[in-house]
Amino acid sequence: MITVDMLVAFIILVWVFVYTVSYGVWTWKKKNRLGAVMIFLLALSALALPLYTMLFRY
Amino acid sequence: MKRTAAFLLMLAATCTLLSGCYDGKEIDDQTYVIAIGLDKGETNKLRMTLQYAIPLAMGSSGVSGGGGGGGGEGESKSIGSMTLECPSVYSGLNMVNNSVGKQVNLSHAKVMVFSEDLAKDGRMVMLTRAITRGKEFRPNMVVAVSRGSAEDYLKSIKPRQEADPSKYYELKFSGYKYTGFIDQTQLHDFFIKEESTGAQAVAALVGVNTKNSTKEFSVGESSAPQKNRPVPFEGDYLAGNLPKVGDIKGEAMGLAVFNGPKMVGELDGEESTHYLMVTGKYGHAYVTFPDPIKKDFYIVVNLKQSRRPTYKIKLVDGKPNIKVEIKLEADYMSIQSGINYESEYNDIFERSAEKYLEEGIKRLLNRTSAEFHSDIFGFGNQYKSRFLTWDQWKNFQWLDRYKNSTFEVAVDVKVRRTGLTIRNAPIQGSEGEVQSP
Amino acid sequence: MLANFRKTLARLFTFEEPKTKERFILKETEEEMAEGGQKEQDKKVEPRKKKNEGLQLNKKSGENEENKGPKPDISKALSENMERIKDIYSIPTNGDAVLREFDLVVKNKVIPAFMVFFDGMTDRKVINDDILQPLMLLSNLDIKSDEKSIADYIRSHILPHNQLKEFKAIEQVVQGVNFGGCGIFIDGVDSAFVADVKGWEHRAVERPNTEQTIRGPQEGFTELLRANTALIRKILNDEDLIAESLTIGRRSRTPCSMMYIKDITNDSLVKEVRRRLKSIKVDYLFDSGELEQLIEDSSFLPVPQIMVTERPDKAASMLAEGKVVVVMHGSPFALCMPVTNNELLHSPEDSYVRFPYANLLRFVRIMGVFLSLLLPGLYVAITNYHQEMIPTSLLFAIEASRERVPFPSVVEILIMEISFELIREAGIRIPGPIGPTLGIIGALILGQAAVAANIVSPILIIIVAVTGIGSFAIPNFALALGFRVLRYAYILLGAIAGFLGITTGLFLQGIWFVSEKSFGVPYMAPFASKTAGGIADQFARPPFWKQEKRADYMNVKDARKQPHISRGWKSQEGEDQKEEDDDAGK
Amino acid sequence: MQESKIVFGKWETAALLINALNVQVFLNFPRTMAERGGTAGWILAAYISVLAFLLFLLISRLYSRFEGKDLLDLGEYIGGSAGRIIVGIIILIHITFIISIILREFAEDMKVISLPASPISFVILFFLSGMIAGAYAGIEAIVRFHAFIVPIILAGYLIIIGGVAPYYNISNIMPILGNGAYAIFGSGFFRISSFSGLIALFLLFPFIKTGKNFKSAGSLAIGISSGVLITSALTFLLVFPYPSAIEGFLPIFQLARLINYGRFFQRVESIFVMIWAIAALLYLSMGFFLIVYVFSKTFRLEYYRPLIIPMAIIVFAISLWPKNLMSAIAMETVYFRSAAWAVTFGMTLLLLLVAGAMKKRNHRKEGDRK
Repeated sequence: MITVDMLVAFIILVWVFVYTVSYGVWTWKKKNRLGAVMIFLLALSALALPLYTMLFRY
Repeated sequence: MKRTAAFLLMLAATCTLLSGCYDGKEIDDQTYVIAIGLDKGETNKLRMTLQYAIPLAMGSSGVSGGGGGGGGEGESKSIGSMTLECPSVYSGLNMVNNSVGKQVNLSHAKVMVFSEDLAKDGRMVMLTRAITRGKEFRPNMVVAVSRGSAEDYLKSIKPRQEADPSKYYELKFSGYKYTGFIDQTQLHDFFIKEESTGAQAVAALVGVNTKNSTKEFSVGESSAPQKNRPVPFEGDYLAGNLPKVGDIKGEAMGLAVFNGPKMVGELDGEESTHYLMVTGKYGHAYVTFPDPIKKDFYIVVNLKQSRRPTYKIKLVDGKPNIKVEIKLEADYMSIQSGINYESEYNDIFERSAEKYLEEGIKRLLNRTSAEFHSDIFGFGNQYKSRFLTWDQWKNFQWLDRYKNSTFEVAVDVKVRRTGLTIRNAPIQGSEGEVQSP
Repeated sequence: MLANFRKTLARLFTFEEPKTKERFILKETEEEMAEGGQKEQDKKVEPRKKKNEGLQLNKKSGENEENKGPKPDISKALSENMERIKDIYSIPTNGDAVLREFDLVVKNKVIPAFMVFFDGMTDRKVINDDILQPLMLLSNLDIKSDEKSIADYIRSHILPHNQLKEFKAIEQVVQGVNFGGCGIFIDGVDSAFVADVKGWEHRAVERPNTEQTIRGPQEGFTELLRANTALIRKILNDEDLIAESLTIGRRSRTPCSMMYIKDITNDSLVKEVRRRLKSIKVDYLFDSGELEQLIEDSSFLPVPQIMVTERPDKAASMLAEGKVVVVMHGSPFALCMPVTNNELLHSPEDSYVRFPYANLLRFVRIMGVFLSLLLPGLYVAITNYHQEMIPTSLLFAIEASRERVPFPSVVEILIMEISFELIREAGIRIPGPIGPTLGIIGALILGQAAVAANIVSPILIIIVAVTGIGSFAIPNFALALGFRVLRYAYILLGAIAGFLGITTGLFLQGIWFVSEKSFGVPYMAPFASKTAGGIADQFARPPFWKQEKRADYMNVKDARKQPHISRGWKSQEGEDQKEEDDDAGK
Repeated sequence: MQESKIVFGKWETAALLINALNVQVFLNFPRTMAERGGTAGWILAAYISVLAFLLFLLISRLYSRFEGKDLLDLGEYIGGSAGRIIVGIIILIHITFIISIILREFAEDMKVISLPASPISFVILFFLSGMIAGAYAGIEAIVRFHAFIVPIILAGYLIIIGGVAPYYNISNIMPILGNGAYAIFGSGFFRISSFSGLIALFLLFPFIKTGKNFKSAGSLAIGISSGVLITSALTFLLVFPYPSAIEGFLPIFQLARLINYGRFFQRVESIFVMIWAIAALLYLSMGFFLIVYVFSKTFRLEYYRPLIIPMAIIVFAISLWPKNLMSAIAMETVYFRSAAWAVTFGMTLLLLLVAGAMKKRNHRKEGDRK
């Protein structure tokens, strides 16, 4: 079941994801490949972990 | 900047969605229970009596109406009560909430009274253990055992001097500091002693005095006959037995003694005083002593505990031998015989008072070990320091050994002050000096 | 439009490299860096610093820029100048601009001249007696000397006025005239004189209105720049006190004075204040309140980062502590910077009364801050979440008094707080004679009637009243305003989550305040980023003779205010001497 | 990192560490001590304090040759980038889990104490907002705020343990050796994890600069916190006799509930809620900053601030993992309080020893070359 606050939370999550990825892209352009990859991972987990908790644990 | 602002906005949005002041409850949306009484139920496990305050009737603040004060004969409008039968305390609260408009809140409950039969079959201890989990029950709430039903006791309380009924309970149960007839047995203490391996619990004893006229008074109700006293002293009563009539029927006097989960006996007022002296919690009180020179006369002193008592415990043939030393101070309050105890016979009085107290205390100590098998004084906790590890102590089984204990008591009484009188002059009459009869 | 929108969207969602700004940090002075101690002799060794031009008090704003000012553009032809002046001041239309033509005789030559000034801003008598009269009459006298130019001759012989300046640029003349000067143009001279004949109406020195003390000087600043600087100088009497002149405002050219004590104040601080003041580009400035907002570090921090004072003695003591004071023409409030949160709680009276009482005052004030900030929030939190905390009798009293009130306690307290703010605001705006009636209305309507009508509970009136009193106990008006704003946040937080909400609020506020700086000094200075003597000297107050050092966080050049033994009579004379020597030798 | 210009003094560092080490007192440190040591829980606390102090002395001696270097720099010294990244990831995982679990525990405690009807995520959000604000403001603000607040927290703590003085009963801590010498001095050794908060010091060395400050701040912090830890265990055991002591949850709260002086001054435990909420906020924001800082330093990122929000979301999600309060407590006590020493002390010592040996060898090589 999707409620309004879940929707808001989802929007925030997507926003944070996009923002973090853009920081990763910026880092990539600065020739810090490893750092960029780690930021992408971070962004992914910041999206996936709460979604997992939201959808399956509760 | 824009981004931060937008993020904050979003966060605020989630917060408002999430929030809603989940726990906020207005004071005036709740009713505050000040005393809880628990009895054995007829149709269910428990019969619970809740006594709650009705602040509007207290006539406080500038609020008009309510009327306060006035009230009918013997009726106090500032408290209401409700009795119901329920399977457990919390389910009972739920049931009460169906009829009381405001939500019941226990965080200001001052006293919890259990009926004697609940205490005797061990249910009381189970119940107290169960409720300590709840945050609303305060650890310094007083736990008391009622002789007879707790419901009757709570219904008999109609405080009229106190605008705020909770004050009645608070003052009454801290009164042991100047009466010595009960102990302020807080839930925390009770609970800890129940689980302790070196002490057993007591609880204050309360009761309802049913006498309606002075004609109903009788010596037989007191414990004086067992103590071979022609006339009962002030401490020779249990709650509910006092020869007294008046507005306030509820009384608190004496202690209920527990052995493990079960209540095994009662101590009367005098024994409670002795209990307090042995444990060192005795404050000060008026105590009556028989006159050592002239029989049938009494000397009343204001007795104080000057130092904490000391204990010497040793093991004789596996049996504990316990030596208690108690130091007391006294001020003369009244000397009926007119003998000059202040100056000439002070020593005589002191020795006789010491002997009198020693006998009483020894009687109490023997009673606890032989009759109750219950170390309510916590001698075990004193003896604990002889052991190095917990397992050794536990295997020693103190509580089991206590019933074989022998006791020695040494009381030291020192008269310090004599009140306003420093010596008695004889009374003059037509026959010259009148010797006291 | 669409592109713009996309750009905004992109900025919202993506990372941008932040622009790194170097934050100004108050650096330690060289001596302090080299060695902790401070030398008493510094004063004598001083002039290693670059020469300061601002030494004289009576120095006009224009002079500073005289050398590098605009090119000389005053023509030798008087008519040309007159045309330009008329053009600049729109003379026939402009009623208060006076242009007076006259002739003067120099060395038997009749020279036409004119003067321009604003009626009302100038002193008529001075113009008549000291300018017009000598020019028109005395110029006939035979003077035995042979000056080369007429201008020099006039300046050195004819005009007996004490403040006379000569400008080559018409712009500077106009400035002088705008500021109450009298411009004199003479035919054949390619420069003009500006005589200072200011004579506008102004308030005399009065008692300070907003910061009253029982003990201590009773003078307050006025709207005149020079009077204000003089009031400060009168107290300090120190030749090292510098009053640097600056003008702010592209159109208003408001004169300001930046004051500091040369051998106490940290140079980098002076430089930073000067930099900020000079960089300001606005048209007009009306009060130092506007100037404050232009130079403060953070506009969003609810509490002031610059101390505003109406008292010359306070400003002087700030200077003596090594701070910079900016006085602006037209404002009776001087700005002292930097300032810490703690110092805003100090009142000048703290130093004037004896120390036990001063400490009591300080303590009471801290209580005032806590009450005004937290009390309503705590009330809401306790009554909604932590009822067990209230003593039982009080609880029942509150319950009884709230029983007939229809609102939740948050709404109740907001109603009262807002009406209290209304009374306060109305009380300031209300015309003088009916002022007292407002008090009656407030007390009667809100105190009595609201309770009688069961709109609020009586206990709440007490809460709001105590809060109000608490906020009045804060000596700095702006600080009290800041806390008044924050109070509402605490009410809401207390209503949402009780003590947890309030604690989170305190934490956020703390982190915020702690990370702020006022002119390079940490805002919570003596406590957060702990400095020596924070509690003893700054928070509490030791006896006056024990206040030996200036605040550590100011990084002043001369840390010592007084020698270790400041009361000579207490010790033997010889010892005294020795002590001083020791200090010097350190 | 532009932050490395920031230097803070001895007291600030010590305050940070004091809070980091003592925050567990508000959770269940006294209870775990009682559980392990029985009536001698306080001796156990004293024992691990002494051990921690000795270990710290050893570490600070070894550290003297690497002044101003944190663990990541040491890792880099030993194994280049790879070394730094390995060390960084270990520390990251360690701190992230500790912070998440402690966040959950504090939120659960708060919920039990004063907000029983609120959902747990609502309570966590309050703490999370503090953490985010703290990390945004940076280590300088966090440290300064510590210097300001820690004395207040200590004062509040002293009021609690002083306020329950009427309930003290010396016989409660008898028999003196409690669960026996082995339980205290043998298996009790691993309780040294209680001092695992010291890792903050090893990570913040670049901000402290001098080895002298490092040593004195560390010693001061260990001194004061061992005082607090010992008194907390001692007071708790003095008031609650041994078998009852291990029943209760939130020991210090239980103590605060008992405080009563007269009819007026009682039931004040809610005031102390403020003290431990602010201690928790300080600790969490410090730990959270470390997470973000270590992440950005490990991967040589230029800015750490963009990482705050995603990292906060991750911490939030992890903190919701434990199914209930009991499993959160179990995770804290079992995993981290008994294994955390391996990271704080074990890894640090290992790194220092290897780096020291390498330095010596390099030195000798250089000498040979000469």
